[in-house]
Formats: sequence, C-alpha cells, structure tokens
Amino acid sequence: MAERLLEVKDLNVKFATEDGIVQAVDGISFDLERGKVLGIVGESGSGKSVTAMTLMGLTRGINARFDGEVLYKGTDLLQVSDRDMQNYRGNELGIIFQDPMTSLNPVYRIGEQIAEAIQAHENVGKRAARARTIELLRQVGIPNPESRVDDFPHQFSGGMRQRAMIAMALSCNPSILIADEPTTALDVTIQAQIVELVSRLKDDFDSAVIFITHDLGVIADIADEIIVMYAGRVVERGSKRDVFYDPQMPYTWGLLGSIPRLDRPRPERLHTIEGSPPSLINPPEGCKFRPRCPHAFDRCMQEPGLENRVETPGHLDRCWLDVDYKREHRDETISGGSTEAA
Amino acid sequence: MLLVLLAVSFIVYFIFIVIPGGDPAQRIAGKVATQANILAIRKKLGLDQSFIVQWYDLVKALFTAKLVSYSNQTNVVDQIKQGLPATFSLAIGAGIIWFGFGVLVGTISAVTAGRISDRAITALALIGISMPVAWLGLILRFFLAGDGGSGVSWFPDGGYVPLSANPAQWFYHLILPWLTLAVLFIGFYGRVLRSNILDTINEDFVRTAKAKGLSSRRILVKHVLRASLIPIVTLFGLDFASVLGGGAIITETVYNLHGVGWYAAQSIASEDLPPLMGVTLFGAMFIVVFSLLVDIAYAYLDPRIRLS
Amino acid sequence: MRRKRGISVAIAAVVAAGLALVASGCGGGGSSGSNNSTAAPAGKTFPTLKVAWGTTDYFDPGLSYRLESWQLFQDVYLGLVVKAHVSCQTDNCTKIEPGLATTTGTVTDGGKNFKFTLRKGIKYSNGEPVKASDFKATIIRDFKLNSPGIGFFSNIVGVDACEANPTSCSDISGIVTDDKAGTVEIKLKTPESDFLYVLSIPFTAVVPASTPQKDTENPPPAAAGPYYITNYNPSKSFTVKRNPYWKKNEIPAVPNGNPDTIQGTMTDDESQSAQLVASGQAMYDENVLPVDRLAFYKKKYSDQIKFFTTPSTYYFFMNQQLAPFNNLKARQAVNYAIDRQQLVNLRGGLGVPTWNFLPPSYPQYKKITPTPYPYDLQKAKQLVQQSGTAGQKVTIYTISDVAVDLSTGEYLQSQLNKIGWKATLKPIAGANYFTIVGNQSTKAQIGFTDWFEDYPYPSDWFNILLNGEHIKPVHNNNYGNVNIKSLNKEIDRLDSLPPSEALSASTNSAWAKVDKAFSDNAATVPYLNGILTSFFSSQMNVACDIFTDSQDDPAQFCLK
Amino acid sequence: MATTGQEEFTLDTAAELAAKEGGSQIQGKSPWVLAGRRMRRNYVSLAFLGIFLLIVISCLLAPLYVSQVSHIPQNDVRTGATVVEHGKTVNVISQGGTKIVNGVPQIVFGGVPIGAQWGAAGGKYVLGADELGRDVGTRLLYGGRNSLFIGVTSAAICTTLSVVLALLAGYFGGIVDWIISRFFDLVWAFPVVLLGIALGTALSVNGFHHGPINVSSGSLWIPIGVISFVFIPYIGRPLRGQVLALRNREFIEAATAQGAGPVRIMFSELLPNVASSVLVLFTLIVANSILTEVGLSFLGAGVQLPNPSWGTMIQEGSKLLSTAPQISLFPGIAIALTVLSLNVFGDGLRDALDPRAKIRIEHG
Repeated sequence: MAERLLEVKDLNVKFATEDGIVQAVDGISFDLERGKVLGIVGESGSGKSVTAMTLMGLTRGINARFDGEVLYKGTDLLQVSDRDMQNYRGNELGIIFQDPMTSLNPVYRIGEQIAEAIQAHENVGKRAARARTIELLRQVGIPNPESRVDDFPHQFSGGMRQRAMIAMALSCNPSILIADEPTTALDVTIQAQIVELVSRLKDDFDSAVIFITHDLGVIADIADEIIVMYAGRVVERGSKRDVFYDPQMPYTWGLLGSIPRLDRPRPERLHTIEGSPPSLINPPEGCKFRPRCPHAFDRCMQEPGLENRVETPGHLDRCWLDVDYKREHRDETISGGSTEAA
Repeated sequence: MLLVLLAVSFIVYFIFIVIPGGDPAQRIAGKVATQANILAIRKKLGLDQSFIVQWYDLVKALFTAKLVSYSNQTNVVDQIKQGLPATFSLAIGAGIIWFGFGVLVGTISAVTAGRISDRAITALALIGISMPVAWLGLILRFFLAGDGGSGVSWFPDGGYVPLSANPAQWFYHLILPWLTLAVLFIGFYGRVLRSNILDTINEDFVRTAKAKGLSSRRILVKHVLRASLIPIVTLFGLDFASVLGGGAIITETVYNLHGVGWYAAQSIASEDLPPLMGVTLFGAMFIVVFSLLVDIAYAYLDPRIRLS
Repeated sequence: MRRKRGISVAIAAVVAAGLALVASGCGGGGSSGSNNSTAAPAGKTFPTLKVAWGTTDYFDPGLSYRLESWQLFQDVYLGLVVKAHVSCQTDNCTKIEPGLATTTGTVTDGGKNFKFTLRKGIKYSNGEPVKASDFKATIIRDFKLNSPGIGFFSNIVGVDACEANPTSCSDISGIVTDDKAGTVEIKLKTPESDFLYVLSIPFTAVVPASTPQKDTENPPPAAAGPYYITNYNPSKSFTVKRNPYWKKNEIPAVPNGNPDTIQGTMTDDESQSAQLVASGQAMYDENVLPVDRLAFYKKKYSDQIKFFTTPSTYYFFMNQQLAPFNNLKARQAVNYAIDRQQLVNLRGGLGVPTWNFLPPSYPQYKKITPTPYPYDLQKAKQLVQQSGTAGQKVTIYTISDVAVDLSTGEYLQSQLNKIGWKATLKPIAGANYFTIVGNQSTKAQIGFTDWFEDYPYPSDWFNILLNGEHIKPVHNNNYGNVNIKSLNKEIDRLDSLPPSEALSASTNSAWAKVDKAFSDNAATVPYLNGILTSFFSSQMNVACDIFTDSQDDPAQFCLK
Repeated sequence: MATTGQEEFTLDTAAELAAKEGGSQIQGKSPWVLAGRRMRRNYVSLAFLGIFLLIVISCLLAPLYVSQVSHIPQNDVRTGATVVEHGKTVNVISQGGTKIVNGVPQIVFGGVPIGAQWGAAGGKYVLGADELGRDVGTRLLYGGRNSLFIGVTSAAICTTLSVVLALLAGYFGGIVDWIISRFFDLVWAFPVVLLGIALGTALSVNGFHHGPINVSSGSLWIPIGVISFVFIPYIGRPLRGQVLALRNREFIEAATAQGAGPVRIMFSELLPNVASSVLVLFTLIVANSILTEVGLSFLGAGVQLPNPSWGTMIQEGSKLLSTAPQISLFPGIAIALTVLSLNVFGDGLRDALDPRAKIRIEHG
C-alpha cells in the first residue's frame, strides 16, 4: 500500500471580517497517498482555494481561526510554528497558482526566482542552484532553458510562465504538489499540455497531487479521487469513476453539465447553475444548495450529512433525494435538453 | 525639456509683468531721479521694447549668465551659485533623513499593521503632515535655539556655516532645518509606503514567494519593499528636485539660510523679476532633470518598462 | 536718508540699521549716552574685529544710501571735509572738520564760493595719490551712476546739463580743480547754509578718477581713509583692512583705528545677529536687538548693551492735495487720534514720543509747548464731524515686510476707523514702498514714513521733506504734498544763508518757528524719535564706543 | 480549536480572501452604500469629521463669541486698554518707553501683550492679546473663517477645473489630451511654493484688473485663485488616467452608440465613475490648501492685514514668540487640528471609497 502523505480531518477555517464571521471551509476531510491525484472541484467561493492555502499555511493571520487536523506524515501542520512552516512550504508541499501572469515577480528574472526557492531550503551555491534551475526548466519543457533562464516573466508566454511556476513548485522535490486552478488563465490547448505535464511530473518526482479546478473536464483524465465542494463543504466525494458516471448530488450534475463534451450529442446550450453561491456569513438553512436546487423538497430544510448512500463504498454525498430518483433525473441537467437523443 | 523651461520662463515673466507699480526703471533710478532718467534707464534695459523682445532678452541674458537684478544690479547666476551650498546642504541632508526615516517608518508601520506600533506611527505621521512648516520651524527654532526665548539653546539660532569652513558647525546649524523640512515628508512617505506595502503584500507574487518557503524578512526586503518603493522613488525624485531647486523657501527663510530659496524670498519681497526668473527656471530645471532621472531609475527598478 | 528697509520677510522685524547719531552736544541736546565727561580710554590695536552687520544696498560710496554702508564708510571714504569723529568724545558731533582738505574751506562771494586745498602726500589704498581733479571726477561719476546723491548737487553752477541727462554728464563748470596747487573751488548758484554738510556725506567722498563709472563692489573703489574694503559679498559678508598707504595721524579728525581687520557677517535676522554676539562669534551687533527679547538681553547682558537716541523722526504723511486731508480739521483729527505712547510700545519701548518734526538732538529744536495734540479720541471725532469728511474712504500705506511698520499701519487704520472714516490698509514691500508712495499717480492719501538725517542740519528735513517747491511727479519726498507758500519762502531764506550765519541763535530760533508752524498746520503726524541699540560681546570694552554723527565708529572699538 | 500564531503580514490577505470567498452578496450593493456602511463603522474617522465640523461651526459662530463672550471685535485695536483680572487692573499692552535722563536714555521695555486669561478677565482675552491689543481668541475664530473659506473654496475650484480638464483630455484624447497634459506638466514643473508666492505677491501689490475681472489687492480671492491654480495637476493627472482607462470601456461605447453627445458622456457617464476618487482627492486638497495658505500668508503673499487668517496670525506672532507665544501658538494648533481631522477623515473616506487615490503634497 502506498504511503499516506496527508490526512485532513474535519478541517474548519473561519475568517473574521468587517461583515461578520466567514465560514470558508466547513468540516472537510480527506486522505492523500503518494502517487495519487486528488481533484477538488467547485465554483469560485466554494472554499477549495482556501483549503489549498490552508494546507500551505498561507491563510494564517490574526483574523483566521482553524479547527481540525492537517496531518502531514503524522505532523499536524496547523500546530506547526510559523518559522517551522517555512520548511514545509516549497520543500514538502509545493503549489502552483491560478494566474501565472501575476504569480511571478515581474522585476526578477525567472531563473533568480526559481533558484531562490532552491536556496531557501538547500544549502547550495549560486552556481549549483542555477544549474538545477536550468535542469528544472528543461524538465517542464521550456525550450532553450540556458538562455531563457535569464528572461523576465513578461518575456514568457502564459503557458511558459505556468511551466516555470511548476518548475518552481517542484524545485525542492516536494511530496505534495498542489495545483490551484493552474489552467484557468490559459488557452485550451495549453491547458491540456499543463495537465499532462503535471501528471507526468508527479510520476517523475514521485509525489502526490491535489488538483483544484472549477472545471471537472480538466481532471477527467488524471484524477484518482474527486471531492466536490459547495459553500465550504464537501457535497460529494468519490473515485473519478463514481463522480463522473454515478454523480449523486444535483450540484455535481450542474458541474458536469457545464463541460462541453465531444462524446455526447451537442446540447442546445451548456447547462448553467442558476443563481449564485450563498453567503458564507449567513448561509441558508438546511442544505446549502437548496435555494438553487431544482429538485429541492421539504426535507432539504435539514442539512443532510455526508454519507455513503449508494452501493459503491467510499462514494459519499450530501443529498436527501432518493437514489433512483437521482439516476432518473440527472441526465436532464448533465446533457441539457437533448437527453432524448441519447 | 528645453521647451518646458522656456514656457516656465514665459509664465514667470507674464506673472511679473502684470504687476502695476512695479516699474523696474523707476526703482533703479532711485530717489532723486527725473522722468528723463527713468526713460533713459528704461531704454538701456530694453524695457521700452515689446513684451516678447523683453522676454527673449531676459532669457538670453540668463542663459549667458549675464542677467542682473533690477534692485541691486547683482548677477543673478552668481547669486544663485552662492546660494547653492546652503540649499544643497539643506536638501541633501533633509533628503537623506526623510527618505531613510520615511522608509523605516512606513515599513515598520506596514509590517505591524493594526498593532499599537502601527497606530502610533500612523498617528504621528498624520500629525506630522498636518503641521504648517512655517509654524513648525518657528516653534522649533524658538523652543530649541536662541537663549532669548525659551531659555533653551541647544541649537544655533538660524544661519548657515559653510561645510568647508567648519564641518561641525555646518552640521550643528543644519540639524533643525533638516528636521523641520523632513518631518512632513517622513509622515507623507511613511504613509504612502505603508499603503503600498499593504497593497503589494496582497500581490500574487508575494503569495508565491511565501509558498516557496522564504523567510518573512526575505519576502519583505526582496519582494515587497522593492515593488513598494518604486512609486516612492518617483515622489522622492520630484520632491528632492524641488528642494534642491530652491523650493524650501519657508525653511530657508525661517532659519535664515542664505540659499536659493532664501534668495527667491528676498527677490519676491522686492518684486525683483530677474532673480525670480532665474530661481524659478533653476528650480524647474531640477524638476525636469529629475523627472528624467526618475524615468531612468524607474526603468532600472521595473524591467517591464526597460524592455518595452 | 531713510533707515534701511529689510526685505527678509519672515524673521527680520525692525531692520533698522541703527543710525547711531549721538544726541548733539551743540547748544541744545546735552551729551549723548556714551559722551561721558571722561574721555573714552584710548584703545590698543588688535588683529581682528568680527561684527554682525545688517545688509545694505551697495558698497559703492557713489550709490549707497543706507546707514549700514555709511557707518563703515566713515572710516573708509573721506571727503574734503568730514563729520566729527574723534572730537565727538569731548566736543559736539554736529561739527564739520577738515578731511582731505587742510581746512574747512574758504567761503567767499557771500557764501557762493568754496575753496579748499588738499593735504599733500595722501594716497589711496591702491597707491595712487589723491588729486584735486579726483573730486570733480567723483561728482561726475555720481551723475554717471545716476547716484541717489545727485540731488544734493543741484545748486552747483553748471550742473544743469548733467541733471538733464545724468549718464552722459561730462563736465561741471562750477567745479574748478588744480592738481598742481591741489586746490578745489566750488561755485554755487545761490548761497547754501548746509553746503559744508553736503561735502561731508559719502556721495562727495573722493574716489580715484580711474574708478570705473559703474557700480563697483567687489572690491569697492579704492579708499583714501585709514581703512579700505577688500572684499564684499552682497548680503553675506565683507572684509575691511587697514589702508597700507595711510599715514598715521595725518588727518587729526580721523582716528587711525584699533582693529587691523574688520570681518563682517551680514544678516537681517536680528535674533541670529544677536546670538552671534551673545555666543562670542561676533564682537558687535550692528542690527537692532529683536523687540521681544529686549528685556531678556538687557537683563542678561546689561553691561554690554547701549541704547541711543537717533536724529530721526517717524511720522505719518497726509496728502494735502487729496480729500479728506486737504482739510485742516481732518489733519488735526489724525494728530489727536494717535496715542504716541502706544506707537512707542509697538517698538518695545525703543522710542521717545514727539510732536515736533525736527528731532530733539538739533540745536534748532525747541519743544512745542504745551503739547499741541494730546491723545483725545473724542476731540478727533468732533474734528472729523466738523470737517464734514466723516464716512469718507481713506487708504493707508505702510511697509508690508517689517512687522513693526505693518502693526503701525494697522494701528492707524483702527484709529481712523474709530474717528469716523472708512480706512483700509495697503501694505507694500519695503523695497518699493517709497518709490510707490513717492509717485503722484499712486495718490497715496496717508501713510507711514520716517526720516534719518543725512547730515545734522534742519534743511535736510524741512527743505527736502516739506518744501512745496520740491514736489515732484515721481520720486517725491514730500509725500504729503505739503505746500505752504510762506513757509516755503522761509525755508528757502534760511537755506541760502551764508554758512557763517547757519548756526547763529537767530537762525536757530527761526528754524524752530518753522517747526512750530508745520505743527500748527498739522502738516504731518510726527510721533516718535527712534532709539537704537549697540550690543557688544563680553570681550569688548564698551567704554571705547564713540558715537559719531552717524553711528558707532567701528574703528574706535577696543578690547577689554 | 487550533488557533495558529500570527504571521507578520497576512492580515489583509486573509481579509481579502474572506471578502472574496464570502463577498458575493455584498457585491450586489452600490459602492456608495457600501462606502457609507464602512464609513459608519470607522469611528475614528467619524470622530475626526466631528472635530472638523466643530471647528467649522465654532468659526461660523465667531460673531456670537464677540457679542456674548469677548466683546472685542476682531480688528479692534486696544493698545491702551486695561482689563480687570481677579479684581486687579492690568494693562493689555505693557507700557514702556524712554526717558532721557542727563542725556542718557533710560529704557523701560513695553509692548508686551497679556497672555491667555482663560476665565480670569470675564471672557475678555481668553487666549490673550496680540501686539495691538486685539483679542487673540476672536481673531482665531475669524481667522479660521478666512482660512477655511480659502481652503474649501480653492479646493472646490481646483477640483472643478481639474475634473473638467481631465474629462476633456481623457474623452477627446489626441491633441486636446496633449495640450492639457503639457499644461499639467508645466504647472507640475514649478515648485509649488515658489509659484504660489510669486503669483500671490504679484497680485497682492495692486490686485488683478483685466477685462471684467476686478479683484482688489486685499481680496481673499487672490490666495484662492493662486492655490486653486497650482494644485490643478495634483488632481488632474490622476483623474485623467482614470478617465482614459474608462474611455475604452464598453459602457462608453454603448452610450456613444446610442447617440449620446460628448458633454453627456463626460458628465453623465464618465463623471459618476470617477466621483469617488474626486471626493477623496477633494478632502485631501482642502487640507493641503489650508497648509498652503499658511505658507503664502507667512511670506506676505496671502491674506492681507488687518484681516486675520491662521497664516497671517502665525506670521504676526512670530516676532513676539518669546513674550507672547499665544499669538502664533494657537493658530498653529488650530491649523494642525483642522488639517489632521481632514486627513484622518480623508483617509477613512479613501479606505471606504477608493483605496488607490493618493495625492502628492509639497511644501517648503
């Protein structure tokens, strides 16, 4: 059995803001093993980025409060001091951010920025760091890395910048790579390359990946397990197969429906989920998705637990609807108005 | 750039030509002059020429260092040159103080944002930028210098001692003027830097730096400060240029430092056009030159501009 | 001469250069503050005298018309005759004594011809000998420079062409010189009682004929006196050194001087100037002490400060050609409305209230009794009512950049408003003030002015300031356009007496009557005679301080 | 519950993240409503607004102060007056002078005004007298009226002119923009104090009389005109940038497509979008203008006597700092307090409305 790298238990993240307490993450739990890819999916505002940042210790601050445990190789990262946390960042956990344009410091050369990460954790000289940087750039597929290493970020294209970001994240061989919507700002063709790159490097570097996205399609190929988040909560969780082929949560259906797919007849229009995500300060009572759910009924006024409701073990969801009812109706959402053509 | 200077000179000329009762010929002619004297002088100085010709003559005289004042016939360029040591001493010293302390104060304030030190600094900075310089200068001079007033005479009561004559006295005489001039700028720069830093901290690249596992100090110095200082450098260029060019009129007047600003105040009081023309152009020249330097520094600090 | 107007905008308060004329001993005034019965100790020479000095206009004797310069010039530039110097210690200070000439001249032709013979062997600081023709060249140079002093020469025969076109002046027929004999002869159009005094002012001090005919300042023209100015940095500093060609005791009236070098730091900032002396960085403060620190300094440095009254009068002019001041009652009302004591207070107490136009130091002075216009606001109000000018608008002119003058203007404004006019204040920068109010087109109604003597004779007052015949369209000194025919005539008569009768008892009392007549006419509002200060550092022997006609004499300062 | 320690500068990161994550409902409200809500919670800012209003109201009530408390009008010279202080009669101005005794002047120093009486003299000279026996308290209030009037009016004129120029430059672009930008550069290239004082002195000699405009030399409109002129680029430049950026946004294109004219687009479409910045900049310029007035008056180029303003009072009092510090001290404190309250309030307003608005200040 593969090594269990990360164990998140009932993680809660709250922020005190001028408008009130924001419950950004509410009781999320998952495990991650070496060599696996965990996909976290949800709209913006669903708490997935906060989860990722919390793992990295980037949400620490005087107005943030955390509950639960984040056990990395048995150590609770929430209890680690700020100073010690520096050693985990970059070294044990690497992260790639959404927008490669702004995530790189515009005034330093690409090479400097990567070498800086290496030197922060390893006692190597400048020359060695630079050599390593060039090697990393080559590994992430930057052509001509010897000369491009001295370029500034604005001289790189978007895709290349993201590759540089990946190189930076992997520079110290982290066990876990967190990719926080790494492809959102990129062209579709580049997206695929980046996803493929992450998947390949995961094997090369023998690490685990948490891949965060709002687009289920992106991780369709690489994810081993998928968590669907809504309003700070996990609303469905299961293997890729479970989520794609037997989605239990109407919200998941919505997400699936918004993927343009070539393997199905083209719907008249892609599905959109009506309304907008709820306030995290005063969330609606009961099921958080209830106000936007076309299938909501009385019972939804009570919040359902995250339970295993189908025959597949490990496939959990938060929906009161009858399993058969769901299987009957979900295609209306997933495939739009053209179900009958299937 | 030359165009700006010419335009500036034209405006100064225009301002002073609209003064009625300030006929320079009459002033030169002195107490017992006759109407004929005045006409003769007017002709000699070319004051009977058309507006544009007079202006041209004035500018030409200035650039060939031949311009003399109306009131006492001293060479304007010489007088400005004589004011340089005092003005430069004031500007450079004060500049170092205000930039250094401004950065220090702004950084401390931003790093401890929300805590007592930040609040104290913010309050002090606000008070600093709320005090009129003339008043602050007078009060400091009164309370800390000159034994006729408060009884405390820690500092000399105004005046300037050349650096070459006595470095210790030079420094001693300049402490109060430096502080007076620097207080407002420290407050202002501190506040601007604080808000820049707080803006920069939210930049994605700072999050990246943090995610790399860099230490807080390194992130602050290498990533946050550098980006935050760029607008400060622009400001500093302009302010410093303005003070170098004689813009610290009030400070120089309050402390009786015979610099370029003091010379300007004197000339303004006697409505003496040529020196004022000279000083204003001199000041404008510094601002124009420093704007250029700022652009260059900007390009150095921000490669996006350098390469585009 | 007017006291200098400081243009230092913020700090300079009373930027008076302290015309330190001693209260004259001649006839009336008694002795001066320093004029003790015992002679001042003869000082010993010492290397350097460091002084804090007020700024001035020029350091060229042909151009400067300010006390700061004249005080130094008394030991630098000498005329054919000089004002009393050394003799001030024991004798009277209004006396004219031989300078470069051997005597005070021979006057013939009923006072129209003055003849002088130069002393032999006198040399300028540049080594050139002093020649008789230099005198004429000096006067011509004054015209070429458009000197403010050329007005004093209008009575000389043959100056008309030069007066008409000063800058192309080439010859004055009324001045005849003979270099061989060393004689200078000056012919006047009419007798002039004060002409010897005119020959003692710096405009007539002889400079080499080779001096450039333009403002010469760094260094200033060569000097015939015991000292010469080696360096002048306008508004900043000057250096004065002994004239290497000066022969000791050559001219009895002019002292050889104690300091070898005088180094001056120039500033208009009174408190800075005073602190330089208090801290020992300078040995003498030429500026007046700052008003609000007077008491403090007086207490702390009581032995080092001297106060002296100056031959000066501060007064308000009233334009007699404009309403409401063309009305006698209106002018009298202003005189009653001014509490002179309060104007003295504004100067920190440095002044003596006066109702006479002529200062008390003059032998011709006679205090007008009973006090003609005691402070009486009710009476002033009544007079305004009676004059029928109540409610009229009055614009007051004053100097904007000297705090005391500005306050004085504000005081006048408030008083005029109280007695029934609508007064507004018009402050003007000191540098231009007298040009502007002296221009008839300005139509200045009423305003501040003051006068310090050029030389100690009443014609310097009444003839220049109040004689209606000298009213001019521009550069007018008679700001009030006072023009009383009978008094004009009397001034002219007294002014053209031969010098021998100038100081007779009858002449003196005639001048006093003129003074009284102007008071009766309420021609002006004289309100105080100025008092100035001399502040010495602790290393100086204050007893050496001699007040000459115009000021302390730095050449006679000595160490303890 | 695990509460981690604080790391140095994550406060705002967290707050922003939180606002982003939870902010979808808030975003639905108008920015003005939002700002109002933020303002209401900023007690410090509101307190200082209160101080500012208190100062303004006090100054407006100056006539009441004269009629009810001091009984000494603002320009009333009372050099020879006396007041009864704790039952003792005291000269308002100490009486000095000189007597010539045996030819030697004996000096009694005088001319020192009484200091602050607080309540002792029954409402008279509460803050002491100046060198002419005028009531410093009364003049402080009347001076405040002038200083505040100059500050607010010149800021208003300056802001209006700058907004119009910025809108013209930003909307028309091209040659119009070039000319206006060069104009900004030109005014910017002058040292402000120098330009202001040069203008002020030139104008205060004989006023300004050209064409229909007739301003007398003592008029408040001279400092107002000068100050509003020199600060034009300080507002104009940043606004022009904003307008330029807005110019290319869809809603302007939409308005143009609907046939809206330039004036309409500038004032109905563009202006509301920069209004929040304008408001913030305005507050800060008022503070700056009040300070500039002090500089001008201090050098004799501002408010003309005997009209008081805080600047002229400081200047007048500077000669008597050692004997009567009250003359300069109180107006200085009044200015500092006024400017401080405006700055704090302006800061709060900026935080609420437009966190990016910044202004360059200059002094000397």
